[in-house]
Amino acid sequence: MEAKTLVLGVIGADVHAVGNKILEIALTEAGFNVVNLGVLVSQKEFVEAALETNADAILVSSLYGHAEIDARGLREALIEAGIGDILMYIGGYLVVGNQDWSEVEAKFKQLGFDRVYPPSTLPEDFIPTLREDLGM
Amino acid sequence: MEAKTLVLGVIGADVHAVGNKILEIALTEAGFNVVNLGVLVSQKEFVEAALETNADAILVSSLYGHAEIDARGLREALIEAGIGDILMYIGGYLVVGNQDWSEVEAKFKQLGFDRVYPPSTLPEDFIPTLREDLGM
Amino acid sequence: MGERLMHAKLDWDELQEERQEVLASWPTGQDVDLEQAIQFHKQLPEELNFAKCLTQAKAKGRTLAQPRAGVADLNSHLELLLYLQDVGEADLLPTTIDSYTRQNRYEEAEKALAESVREGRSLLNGFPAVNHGVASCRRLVESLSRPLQVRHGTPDARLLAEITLAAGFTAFEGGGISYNIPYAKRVPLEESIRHWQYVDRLVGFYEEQGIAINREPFGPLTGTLVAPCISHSVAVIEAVLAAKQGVKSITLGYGQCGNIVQDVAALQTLTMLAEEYLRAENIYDVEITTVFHQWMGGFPKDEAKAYGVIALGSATAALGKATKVIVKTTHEALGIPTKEANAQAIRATKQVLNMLQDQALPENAALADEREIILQETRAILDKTLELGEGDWALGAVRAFAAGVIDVPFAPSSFNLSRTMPARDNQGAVRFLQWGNLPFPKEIQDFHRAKLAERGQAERRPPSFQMVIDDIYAVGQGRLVGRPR
Amino acid sequence: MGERLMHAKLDWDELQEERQEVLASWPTGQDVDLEQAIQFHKQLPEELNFAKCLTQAKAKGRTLAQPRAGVADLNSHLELLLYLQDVGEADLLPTTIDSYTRQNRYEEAEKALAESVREGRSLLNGFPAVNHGVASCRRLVESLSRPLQVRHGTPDARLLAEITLAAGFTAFEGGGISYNIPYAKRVPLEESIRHWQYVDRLVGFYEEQGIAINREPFGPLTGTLVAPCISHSVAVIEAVLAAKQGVKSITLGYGQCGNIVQDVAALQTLTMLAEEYLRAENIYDVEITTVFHQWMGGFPKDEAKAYGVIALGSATAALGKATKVIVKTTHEALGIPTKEANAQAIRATKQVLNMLQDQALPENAALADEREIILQETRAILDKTLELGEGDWALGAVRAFAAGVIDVPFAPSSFNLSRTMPARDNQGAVRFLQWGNLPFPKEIQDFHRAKLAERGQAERRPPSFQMVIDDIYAVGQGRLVGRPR
Ligand code: B12
Ligand code: B12
Repeated sequence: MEAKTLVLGVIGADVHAVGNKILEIALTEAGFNVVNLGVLVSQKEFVEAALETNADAILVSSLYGHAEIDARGLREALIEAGIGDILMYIGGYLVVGNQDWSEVEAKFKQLGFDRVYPPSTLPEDFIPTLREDLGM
Repeated sequence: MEAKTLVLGVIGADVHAVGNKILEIALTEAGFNVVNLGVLVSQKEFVEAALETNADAILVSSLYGHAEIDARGLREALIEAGIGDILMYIGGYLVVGNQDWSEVEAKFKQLGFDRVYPPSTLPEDFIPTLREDLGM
Repeated sequence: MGERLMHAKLDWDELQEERQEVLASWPTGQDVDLEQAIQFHKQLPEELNFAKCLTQAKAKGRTLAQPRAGVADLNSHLELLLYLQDVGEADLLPTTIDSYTRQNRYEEAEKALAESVREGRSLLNGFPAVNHGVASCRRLVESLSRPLQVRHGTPDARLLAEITLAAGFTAFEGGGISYNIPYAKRVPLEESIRHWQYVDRLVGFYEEQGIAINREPFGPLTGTLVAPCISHSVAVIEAVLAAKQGVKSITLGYGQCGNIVQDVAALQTLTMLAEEYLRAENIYDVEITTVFHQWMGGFPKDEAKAYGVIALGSATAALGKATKVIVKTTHEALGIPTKEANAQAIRATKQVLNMLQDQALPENAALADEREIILQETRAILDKTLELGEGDWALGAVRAFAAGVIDVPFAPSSFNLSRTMPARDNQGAVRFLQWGNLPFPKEIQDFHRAKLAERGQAERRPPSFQMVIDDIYAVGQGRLVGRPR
Repeated sequence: MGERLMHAKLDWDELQEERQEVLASWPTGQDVDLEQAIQFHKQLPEELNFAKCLTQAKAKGRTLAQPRAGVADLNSHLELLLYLQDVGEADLLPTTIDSYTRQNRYEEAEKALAESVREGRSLLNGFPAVNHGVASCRRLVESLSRPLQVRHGTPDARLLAEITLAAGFTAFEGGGISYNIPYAKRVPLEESIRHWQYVDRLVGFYEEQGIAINREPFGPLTGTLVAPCISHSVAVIEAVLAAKQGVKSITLGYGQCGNIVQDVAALQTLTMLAEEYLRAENIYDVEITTVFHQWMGGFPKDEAKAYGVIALGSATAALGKATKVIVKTTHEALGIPTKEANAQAIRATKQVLNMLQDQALPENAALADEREIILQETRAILDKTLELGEGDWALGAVRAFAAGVIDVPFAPSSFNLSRTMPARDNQGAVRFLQWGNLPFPKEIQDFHRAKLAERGQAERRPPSFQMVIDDIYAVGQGRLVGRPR
């Protein structure tokens, strides 16, 4: 079976680099083909990278609290680019402060994310689900 | 003016001695004639000491949580001894755990104490009131 | 009893008469069956044996965390301990005994227990183990996966020991001095020491049957500015007394004073001194471990500040490589803690212990000096004690207290001379403002005088009793040294 | 700009054109009036001057506590700071700037600010000071009774500095390296260093007018296993760069690594190295103070355990006699803290600082060895940097990063070579598994190899990248060294 391609990156003005590096390592070890855009990634960069690499999924990180602003419109931009049904996850500290998780999750599902992960999610916590969602 | 006499002691099976020693010092410095019974004082000892020394007030300490059992009936014993209207204070950690203070206060007023003081009461917090209550 | 107190192993057969009396003093005593108890202990897994857990921790250089906890009713008490084990991550478990039981007032405990059950809240400040009896206590041992210790403050703990050890408890706190002087007013030391020889002999009997039982003299005494030499003297005497009766696993305690160098020096010298004096008695087969008590004096009311005190104690315990640490809670200045507060304090403690698990306070000159002071002071006290006892530690202890050669500050006991007055020096170490009759050589006296003069100078006031009062309130008010405001 | 970067004092008159451009880059820039700002600063009482408070603390040997805090809206921000001052007992106050402002994205900040006010909750992770402007920022200074510092992470902070200093802030965090390498991806160092020369020159101008302003390079960098030699090298270079522009009060920072001896050695060598390299530049009139950052990596989620981490950092800061400590909170692993959590963490911190106020880690051999290692490593890096710069610190810094002579682990910047790999040794000190191009002499290389081999042996696995990953998660999982389970 061919390796699935993932686009990985930290969205917006966010520079938290450590989790991103660890995710790259863990996902590569898990057999994915990882296109890591690093930190400070704009919506445009996510869309272009997904198009160019014919990616199977986009994994968005946001640690610094601005995700609800930064991620607005990303699904729409993907639709516009013709890859509107690509699998899309988001994880990290998605809002400012410690808010009720079910509300946060609902907010980001609303924004078009297929799965939403809370802080401190370990690679082993979501990789099995990712495989499943990608039909692996 | 003649010095007022206070009977001081830690009631019941309670051995907390430090606050008792500090109270003795502070009250003596404040000009009272202090009869300190120390720790592990029974109701009987309180009544006898008050009678013998013709005391103006009884100051009961209880730190270890059993005051509601230990102090039951003390007012009645004083009445029986003919000094039922002696001024009587209690202070310390009066119940087990950290319970609502207004309930604790009510409980001990009910038991016949004129004033009830919460944990960490400093000498300067109650000595002025004590003077007032003794008409000094 | 009746015979004169002396430092000699009690004869087990001769003790049987006294044992029958003790067991008859409250109905639950009848259920003590030593043979059956030994059988029960024998089938307990190693992880449930307190002494063995301490041996392991000592070998690995780890510090274990143990809370205090006890409520009146059996089910509530079990629930509490399960919570501290599972949510609190405690390494070792306690059963704290209520204050009526500590004074052998089982009738009062019985009434308060009944009332507690009726009202659905604990009116007792601990678990009345004697009233509950062997079978109920054993339910605790069988339901928990950490070893259990009895923690109390009982001058005459003979019946309590009989019942809890028969139930399967594998550790028992206290001693003839440390559970008398801070915990009683009119109990003669002759009496309490003799009663604790009984307890130690009972433990010795279990040891003879191959059952390891840990014994722990109560280190912190009054918990209030107790200088290391005082608590070390009591600890060493109780260790020697216990070992004589056949005790093999002894944990010596010390309550945090607050100056890290003094505290670490105290932990280090505690083992050194105990081994030294045991060797002098030709005792070589006793394992000494240590317990560090997080700050035992008045606490800040603010829970956040209390966390600071707790964590600092944990750090000191780890840097001093104590075998275990007794955990306070953020409710210390509020009342007996809820189980949640208790569990939180254990977790905060464990985070610090774990982070410092591979670190110790590096050897240094200040530490060596402090050790030397403690060694000299303690040896002066102990040697004078043995001299007073004409070679007999039990008699020596009684006479030393009478003479003020050992003198515990702020103790309620009338058998304590109460002539010493401790105060902090300018670095927060506990020194003596007045040493009363402590048999200190001149250099040591000069040392204390100089240390307090130094503080006096820094504070522009002569060393005086006001410093002591300020020091007593200081930690509760957010600092260590009670400086003038 | 346009001219080549160099380590020389910017000419104030020549700078005016650039200043006008900067001030014109966002409408609020127009309100900066230096003359009026100087007047305002002149009438501020001493207790509101950050630099003076630090000088005093250093003289007394005290450690001050400072939180992080910032929300979008002015009134909420003021309320937050008042709370931290009054309920939190903070000695020094911050204003943490939001991440859009940090990237000069004032439009986005404006929108999020408006939305925050509408929704009644902060959608920004900090206070957008540029958007608020001089008058609003001044309201903070006028309403508080502790000095205020701007804390951010901005590669180009020229406008932010103009506005906040004009408003009466007396301290400004950041630097051309420390606010670029961990905080940006594609900003060339030439650019950020030049922009920070501007900020430092502006501070120098205030100093020329008799206004003391404190500057603080950001010590912890990526906050993740940053060995002292790396952060010290950056700190010293930024100190030298700042001093050249006329800065007189510099606070150098270091983020807790977790091994107490290494941490205290790091604090001690930080001042030694800065003074050494300033002297070499013939600069003698700069006051160096230090700031210790409580653990900057991933935190435990459990608040009780987080208290343990916070208190251990406080204890280390006090034992190392840092001039101030930056306080984390028990919400660190949950999100931006509530004001209550923030205040609690400051109070826990202060309890520890106060209790250790008269104590320091005693001098000892392990500490001296650790100092020696840090001194040798840092000097190797700094001397090579100056060599690469042909005597010019600014150029040297740019070239050193390009060559990997300075190399910050886990940095997002593409101008960082990223060839080093740190890992803890068997006592938890941060060492190098791979030192990339760090110009370490052979003995130092052998030292790191030996230290990691020792850990490998203890863990029965060869030193490898898995150790690094384990170490990154370790504190969050309740320990310091990421041992295999
Ligand atoms: C280290 C750190 C920093 C470093 C980062 C250095 C660098 N360039 O990488 C520095 C000091 C520079 C920094 C700066 C800031 N930080 Co910061 N930082 C942290 C800290 C302590 C650890 C982060 C980390 O490295 N963790 C270790 C890695 C391995 O874990 P991780 O990042 O969480 O990633 C894992 C998971 O989340 C998950 N994951 C991540 N992404 C995704 C995506 C998907 C799809 C999935 C399934 C999973 C997943 O997998 C990763 C691997 O296990 C956290 C708090 C904490 N966690 O304890 C705060 C934290 C993230 N920072 C925070 C903030 C606010 C900031 C600042 C704005 C400063 C401020 N106001 O305090 C700036 C932001 C600058 C910017 N523009 O981005 C906040 C965010 C708050 C919020 N959202 O409410 C936090 C939570 C701290 C706090 N409680 O205030 N920070
Ligand atoms: C030191 C101490 C001990 C020492 C006492 C040594 C001794 N013999 O004196 C030791 C270690 C032996 C000890 C034992 C026990 N203790 Co204790 N102890 C403390 C501690 C830490 C400090 C007490 C102290 O000395 N404070 C300093 C003095 C100056 O203050 P104070 O005693 O509060 O007295 C002042 C005021 O309260 C006030 N005051 C006192 N009486 C009165 C009376 C009046 C009329 C007024 C107006 C004011 C007033 O003025 C005093 C001077 O300022 C407190 C907790 C704390 N406060 O931090 C627990 C505490 C009092 N102990 C407690 C308990 C339960 C016990 C034990 C039962 C053991 C256990 N289960 O943990 C045993 C009891 C033994 C017995 N039979 O009494 C509990 C009581 C809990 C409750 N009521 O809910 C406390 C609160 C700890 C806790 N949170 O669990 N303890």
